[in-house]
Amino acid sequence: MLLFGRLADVAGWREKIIEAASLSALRTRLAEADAGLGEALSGPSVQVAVDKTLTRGDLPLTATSEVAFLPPMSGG
Amino acid sequence: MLLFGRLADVAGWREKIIEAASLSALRTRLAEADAGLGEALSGPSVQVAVDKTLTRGDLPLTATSEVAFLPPMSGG
Amino acid sequence: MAVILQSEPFDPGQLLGSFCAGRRETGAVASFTGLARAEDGATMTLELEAYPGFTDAAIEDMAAAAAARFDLQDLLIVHRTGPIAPGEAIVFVATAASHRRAAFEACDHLMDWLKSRAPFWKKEHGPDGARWIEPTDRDRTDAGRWDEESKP
Amino acid sequence: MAVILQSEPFDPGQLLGSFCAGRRETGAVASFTGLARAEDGATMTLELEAYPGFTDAAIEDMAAAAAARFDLQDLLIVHRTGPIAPGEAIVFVATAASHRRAAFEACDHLMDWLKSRAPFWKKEHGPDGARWIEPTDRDRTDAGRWDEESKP
Repeated sequence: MLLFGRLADVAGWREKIIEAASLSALRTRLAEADAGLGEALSGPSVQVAVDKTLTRGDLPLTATSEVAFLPPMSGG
Repeated sequence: MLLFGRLADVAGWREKIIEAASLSALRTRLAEADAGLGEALSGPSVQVAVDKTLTRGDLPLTATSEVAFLPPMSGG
Repeated sequence: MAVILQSEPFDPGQLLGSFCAGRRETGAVASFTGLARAEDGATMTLELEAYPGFTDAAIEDMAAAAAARFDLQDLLIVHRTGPIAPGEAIVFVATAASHRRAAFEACDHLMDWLKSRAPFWKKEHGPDGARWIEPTDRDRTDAGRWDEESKP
Repeated sequence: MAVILQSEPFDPGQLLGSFCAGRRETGAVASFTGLARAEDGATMTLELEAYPGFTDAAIEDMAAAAAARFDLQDLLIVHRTGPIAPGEAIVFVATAASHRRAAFEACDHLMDWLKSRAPFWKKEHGPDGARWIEPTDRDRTDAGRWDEESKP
């Protein structure tokens, strides 16, 4: 999974391989490991892309799913 | 004096030295020499510049005055 | 700020490259390049007549007014005169400003004025002979937009 | 139509030169170059983060929609990523159309979208440290103009 913008600064990393069966399981695992990051990821302005497509709500994940957490985009 | 655009095509020349004490005298002289040109110059859409400044009505001329007849401008 | 009338062809890329180079406080550069269209072979050559000393003075006045109105940091206008072959550039306008809205609006405004009101006389030499061109209604409408906007 | 994300600096003049070359049926090329301002020394470096495969796909979708909406003959978007020094070009957009209104409007529209809605994350490294930037109200207003216009 990938973190962009200020989320990567909050976490201290940009990319990690994490096992989770669903988006909600992934969020729980991240929050357990880093409460600050868990809170940052749950903000209403953070979007989630699975395999480079924006998504809402929960979603099952496979071993090859690429999950990205996207903070508000600044434009170029 | 100078002719631009289609006026030069009507006259068959672009530049001539003509003696005249005023703009109206110049117009009379041009119309006497070439009635077609005289008519073309008197159209309401033809502007006159004396020494590169647009002017209206009659004006006295000197030996160094540069008179230009300007048909409607097309833009670039 | 520079206004150049020239009969030689020019390269818009070279003009934009020089215009952008070495700027540290400019955020936005807008440019417009007008090219001579072949019109499926209908137009062979375009010919633009200018009145030296009159045409350039009128463009310089207009450019100075636009620079003040849109708070430009710089602008460049290069305009061809004489015969122009299809595919060649006729006019290049570049505007530099802090922010993009001013750069775009100034460039758009300058082009509207140049296309409809600048003192040029334009002749098209095509397969059916030559004809003098006058501004289109669209040109007048485009230039008129700015008159409306400048009313108090 | 091309959309390019690159970390290397680019020369807007060279891009415009290539874009204009060899066109016989294009009357109008509008371009915009966004440069990194020094802001009197306040900004030392700008850093743009993109999500490869996501950011470029979003820009390509937007570019295709703009090309159709404004009936463009061609367009080019080049966008820097990574650290960008003051004075360097961040973004270049060029649009080619038969007539200038379409070329200008498409270029303006693309820039509004790129500046406010393109999926980039922007960080400024200045003398007081680094901070992430979010779109300004002005950016949102500018991009919003086009939503209004596209309503039936």
